[in-house]
Amino acid sequence: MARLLAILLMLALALPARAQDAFIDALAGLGGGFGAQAEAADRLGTLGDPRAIAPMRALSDGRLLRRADGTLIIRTDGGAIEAATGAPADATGAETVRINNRVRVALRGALGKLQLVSPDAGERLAAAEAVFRSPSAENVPLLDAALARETQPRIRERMELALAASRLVATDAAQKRAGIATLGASSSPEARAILLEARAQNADLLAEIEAAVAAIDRRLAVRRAAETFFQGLSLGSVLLLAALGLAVTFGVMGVINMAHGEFVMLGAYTTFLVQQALRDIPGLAPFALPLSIPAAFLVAGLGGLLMERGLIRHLYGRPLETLLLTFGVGMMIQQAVRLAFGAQNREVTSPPWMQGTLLLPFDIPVTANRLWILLFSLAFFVLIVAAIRFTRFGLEMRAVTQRRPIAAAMGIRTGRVDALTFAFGSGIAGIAGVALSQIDNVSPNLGTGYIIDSFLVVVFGGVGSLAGTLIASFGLGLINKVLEPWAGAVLAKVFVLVAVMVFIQRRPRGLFPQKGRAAEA
Amino acid sequence: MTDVTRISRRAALMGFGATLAAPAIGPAFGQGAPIKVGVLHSLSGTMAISETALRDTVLMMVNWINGRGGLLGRRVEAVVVDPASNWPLFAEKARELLQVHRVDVTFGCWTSVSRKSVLPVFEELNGMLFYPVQYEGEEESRNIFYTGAAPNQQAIPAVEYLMSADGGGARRIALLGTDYVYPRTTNRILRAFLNSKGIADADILEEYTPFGHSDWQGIVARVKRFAGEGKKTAIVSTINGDANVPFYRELGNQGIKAEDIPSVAFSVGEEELAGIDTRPLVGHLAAWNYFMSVQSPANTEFLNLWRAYINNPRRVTNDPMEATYVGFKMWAQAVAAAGTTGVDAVRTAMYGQKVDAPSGFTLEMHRNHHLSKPVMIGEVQADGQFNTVWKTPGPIVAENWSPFIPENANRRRG
Amino acid sequence: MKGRRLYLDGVSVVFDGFRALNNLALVVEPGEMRAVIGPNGAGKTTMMDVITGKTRPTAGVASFGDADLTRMDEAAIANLGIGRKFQKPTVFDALTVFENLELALKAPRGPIACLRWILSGEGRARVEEVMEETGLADRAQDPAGILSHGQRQWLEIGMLMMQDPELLLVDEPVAGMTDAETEHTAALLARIAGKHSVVVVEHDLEFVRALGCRVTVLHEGSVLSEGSIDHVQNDPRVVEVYLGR
Amino acid sequence: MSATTLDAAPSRLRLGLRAGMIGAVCLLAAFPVLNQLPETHALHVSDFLVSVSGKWICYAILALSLDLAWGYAGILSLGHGAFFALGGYAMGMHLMRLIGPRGVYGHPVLPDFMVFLGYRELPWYWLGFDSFAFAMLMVLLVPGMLALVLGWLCFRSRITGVYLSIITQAMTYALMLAFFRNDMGFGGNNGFTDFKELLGMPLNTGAARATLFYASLVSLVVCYLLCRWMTATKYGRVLTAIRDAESRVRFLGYDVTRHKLFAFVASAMMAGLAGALYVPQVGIINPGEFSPGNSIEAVVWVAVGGRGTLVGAVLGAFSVNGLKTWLTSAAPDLWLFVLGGLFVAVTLFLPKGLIGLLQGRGK
Repeated sequence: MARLLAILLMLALALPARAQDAFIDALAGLGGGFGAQAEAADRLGTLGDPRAIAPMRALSDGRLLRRADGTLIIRTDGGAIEAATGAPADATGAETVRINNRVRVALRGALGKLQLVSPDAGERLAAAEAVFRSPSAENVPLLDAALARETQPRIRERMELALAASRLVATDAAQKRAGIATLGASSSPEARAILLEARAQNADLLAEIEAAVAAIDRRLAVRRAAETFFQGLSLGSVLLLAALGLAVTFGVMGVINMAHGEFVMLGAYTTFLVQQALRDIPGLAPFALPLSIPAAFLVAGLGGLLMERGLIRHLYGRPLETLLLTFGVGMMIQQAVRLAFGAQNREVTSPPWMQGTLLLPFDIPVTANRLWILLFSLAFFVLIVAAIRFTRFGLEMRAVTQRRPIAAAMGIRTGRVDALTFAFGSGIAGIAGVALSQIDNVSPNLGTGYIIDSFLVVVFGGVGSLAGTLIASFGLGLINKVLEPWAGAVLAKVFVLVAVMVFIQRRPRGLFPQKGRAAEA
Repeated sequence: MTDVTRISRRAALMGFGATLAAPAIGPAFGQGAPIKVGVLHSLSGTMAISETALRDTVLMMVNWINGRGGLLGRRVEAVVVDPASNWPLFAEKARELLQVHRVDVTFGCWTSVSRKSVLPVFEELNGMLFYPVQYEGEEESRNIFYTGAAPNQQAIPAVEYLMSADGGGARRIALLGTDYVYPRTTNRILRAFLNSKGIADADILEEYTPFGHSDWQGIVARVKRFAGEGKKTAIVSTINGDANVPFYRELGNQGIKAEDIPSVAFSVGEEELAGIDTRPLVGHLAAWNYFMSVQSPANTEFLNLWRAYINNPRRVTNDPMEATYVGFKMWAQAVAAAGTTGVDAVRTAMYGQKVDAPSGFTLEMHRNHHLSKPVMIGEVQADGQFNTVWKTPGPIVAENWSPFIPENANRRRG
Repeated sequence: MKGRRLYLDGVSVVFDGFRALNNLALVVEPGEMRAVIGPNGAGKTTMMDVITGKTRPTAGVASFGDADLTRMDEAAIANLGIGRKFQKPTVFDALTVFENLELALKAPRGPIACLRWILSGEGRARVEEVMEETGLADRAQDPAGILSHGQRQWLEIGMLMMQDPELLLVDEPVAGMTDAETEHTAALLARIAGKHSVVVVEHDLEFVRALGCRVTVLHEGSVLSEGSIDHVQNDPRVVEVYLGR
Repeated sequence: MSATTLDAAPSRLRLGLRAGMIGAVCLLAAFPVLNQLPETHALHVSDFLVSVSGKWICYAILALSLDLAWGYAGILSLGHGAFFALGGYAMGMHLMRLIGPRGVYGHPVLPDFMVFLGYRELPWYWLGFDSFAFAMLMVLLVPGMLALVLGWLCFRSRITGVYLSIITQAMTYALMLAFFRNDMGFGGNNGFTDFKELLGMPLNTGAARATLFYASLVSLVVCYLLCRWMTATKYGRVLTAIRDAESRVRFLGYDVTRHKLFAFVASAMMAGLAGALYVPQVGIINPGEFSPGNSIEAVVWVAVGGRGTLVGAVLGAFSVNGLKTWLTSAAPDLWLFVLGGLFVAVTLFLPKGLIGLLQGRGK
């Protein structure tokens, strides 16, 4: 052991003497101050030595260590290696080398240059992206060479954009024109930014640049409309999830459950607990979120069952008094959670497939978590409608809510149906909590923020109509998001509230009123 | 001694700080009645999320000082009340602390409006309040000691950093904030400052959202467009507590990387990060006067005290907690120096009081009732901590009356 | 005062595609008593709703004297002199019998008028008179909520008497009553009928026969037959509707 | 009056209640006087108790107003806090104007928050508020007008019950969001604070507190008598009738919309008055007063006391708020359980509230 160490030490000492090349020289800079690090990264990128890839990646991932003598070491999964030679190294006493954003930008550009011809397609795409974002004249030959070998259209497209961006900062006017034309043919906001940035240096090409920007703007306008539409749908899906449980407990049963938001919150905390419990079980950890769905349904549903059997049961026919009762229960649940979990937010992580941005057809960017929640809300809606329409329980539920005495006379145990219906609605609220944990705080106050909107959605859609709830959520979501750019977030919301209030004056029973004489009673 | 510590702590945790029974007190303390410390932080409602940790910090300090034999030979006793994030209730509870419980000093408030609500009460009844949170300035009450940052101790250095080469050389700034007085005032100061640095109004975007705003899609998309105008852009966030989690999630999901559009936040500390997966946010910034990751003997002492008291490895420390800690120590020193807890005497003794703060600097209380503080810029790390990437060489004196607000020239003095 | 005539013509009411009334025509002369019969769903209650302003007709004319009923709300129609007794008696449970009748007494109906209202001796006498007539005098100070079903019916009829309407609409007044109660009710109605126009909706053909008035038979929202009780009972279309299916 | 043959037990109860009420009012009226006694005196009432009970009195007026709408007319407003807050804001605007050049920035007209938000002149809707009479008029008119418009729209469309409750809740929520906006010119989240004087009295003195206390107490008594008068007349019986069977009242020829509107507007004005008295006593008004939770709490006071009885509403406001004041200090971590449990228990076991408990014993 001691001999090995001695050899390593000797090697380390011998290195600077032996390797007089520029790589070693530049590498040392990565362990310096932020300014020196950025310069070193630039130099390493320009040198084109693939040996630089590993230390630069390590630096950007926080795995580059520095020993007291200045030697740089890369921490790997199993142990550590010398940054310069790749020889095994001893990391004891070495400190992590810190970086800042300036260094990150430099590293990204340099790594991009080095990885343009990487065998890994993902790396090449990232490299093209990185080079695109840091244009320089010296990238032109690199990109030309890379393009000559590249076969994948998606990467080629990105490389061509990067090439155009780099040509724009070249000296030759013809090259610049070609660059402007390529960028102008894209529909990328980044290309637009690069063009705008180039205006200052290229007074002679102003007309071409403006034309290219205008061309991009036309394409972006369509995409922007699509983005707004998606934002509206996404807000609508959140409203739908929050309101669905209420559409059952309030809309179908007529119970004003002010603790509805607390059931949503319980669902979110269940997600947190499931994630905690599965965190260290390798096979199950990725499934924490899907597994949370039934768990949250059970937890919130059980809460609802207890509340219905213990309390609400005694108050049927006095809907306004259930309001007071559930308000009190909500207070208690909230404080109980606060004492049990602390008042602070709890971290619920998103699985990798719910992170980042996805590109829909026509390059419309949507965030993954919101897309999943949107799809989930729709699927979930269909499931609930199917459950109510096609199952025995659903049939009994509809029978009891429409003509209680007759249902009872036909042998349906109405008390049991009431309890299960309420538990069902509460369970739905719990599932909403699982989804909301992916976009909002998991804190004791989580539910409070949704309760008023939920009631409004149900009333607007028409009490007792699930389809109304669906249309109302998406309608309100879309209106809100269309108004937001003009009115600002607050006024848009105020406007929506007022619009709903006025609408209810005109149609007191909502968009989809319940029909027939039963509704008049 | 340890008995007392344990009992008082348990009692405090049970929430009966006010009604602590006397018999547990041994002869270690003199005959005098206990010194009472009021704790006026919301334990329920929307602000509980931030304020409960400050309650814990004060209780920890009470514990600490009793462990050292109390103050002036007397035991120190905490009186905890819950103003429930309700501003008129803050005023009522402040009056109750001063008139019914006759506390000698109060540590409390987080939001500006809660401070504004209790200020007339403290002035009328000549109480003493330690306010531990960064705020918009434009205030100087003789009954309040402000241990958080004034705008020049946080906001201006942070923006200067963003505009520097290390910070990315931003030339376009998006000012995002929750719509209340702290962001409004801070952004007004920043706009004047940016203008003075040659940044035109066209390059400044100012957006306000309501408290607890959870749908950030539109605003983040707008910032992206704002950034796509060909100039290096940065975000300055004065978004308040609750709204930060959905904001950062949206930022991460829309792929805004710190390399492209760095953001610096003034209200996001370790507590807020504890609720977020910070891996997509590495490189985004926060400006404070203290980070939990600071290496200093005083911070080690602070962290050890905290860990021993709270006994929960997940609970972090943050800037307002440090400000509470520093304020409490300073008050204890001033009481010792004055030989009494009388508000007027302690106030006089407070001026010039120095404490070795966990931030690694020696902080001094000035006659403007504000602390001199160092400014630190920290980068979010994957583990939810901050890594200090820049800091001032020494503490900066607070300019609670900002020179960037022209009306301050007409201010009435005294 | 010259009596006014109730005039309905071409009245249709459509609920969500369902035609509750279909081109209905009905004329009730001043002072006339008219019985309206018909199977369930024939549109009897909807017709009452149209006359009293509860439901707006989709098409058609409804007038009382010169007043266009389709443009007025319930309160205005009530003040015009059209009173209605519901199938299910509706009285104000929290108020006493006396107070229920006092509310119905003809008097200014505005909020300010109600605030300044003092019951005159004449008014009190009228209330007491009606209580005597309906047999509720000894229950004057009892809340209406504790009355029996029959007593509630009589209280409601009493309230109609207090309103002193020119046209009275009565919906199944004897449903669910004992024979003795039915008799008492019939007597009460007969006493009112002398001074007013009355439209009675009933199922009970015996009761209708006892009224001895002109009868209108409704079916699927329009008039099927009209005439004396014997005439309609022998009308083959009526027989088919009542017995055929 | 028709009540000629009331049986003995409830009338004894009624007498007892009346005596209790008069006693309670006299006791309250004595608070500022007892406050002058030396602290060691057994009957001394602390400054804190005086100021906090002044606040409770304002809540009691709010509870009365809500009871008139809910307990008698059956209009369950979940937005009564909005009327309270609007009255408070009208008073707050007056108090802000009275600060004059004594603000931090020494501006002769503009309040501090306008100065640092960069206002050049007073917005038009602030004009006139320097006059006490005008401000008092607005204290009644602004909530009244809002109630008139909202009530007219809702009652005309026959929106009742739960629907009405949710609309009123949306109203107060929308107002809260709007008032939070700094651009509205009402001081945003901070609202108004740091008042100096009212009618020439510096507000931070015991004398001012005593005066405000008496003003509130007199207002409470006047509002109570007003409500009593309204509910004891035939108008009150019409309201009760509307509450129990709205459509039947229409067929009797009463214009239900007008009657409900009258009660709703009167109730909103009373709530506005309560807010106006509240603001100078607590020293702050901000958009938090519009928060839907506050309105629901007010409903809870009425329910706990016993809705449909005026004394019950007052009793509920005092007892719930008294309990809250005590518990937020005595059990800061647990008070929500006690209060929440109380609401549950009252709805389950005391549908007629605390007054029902008394009535049960009276019989």
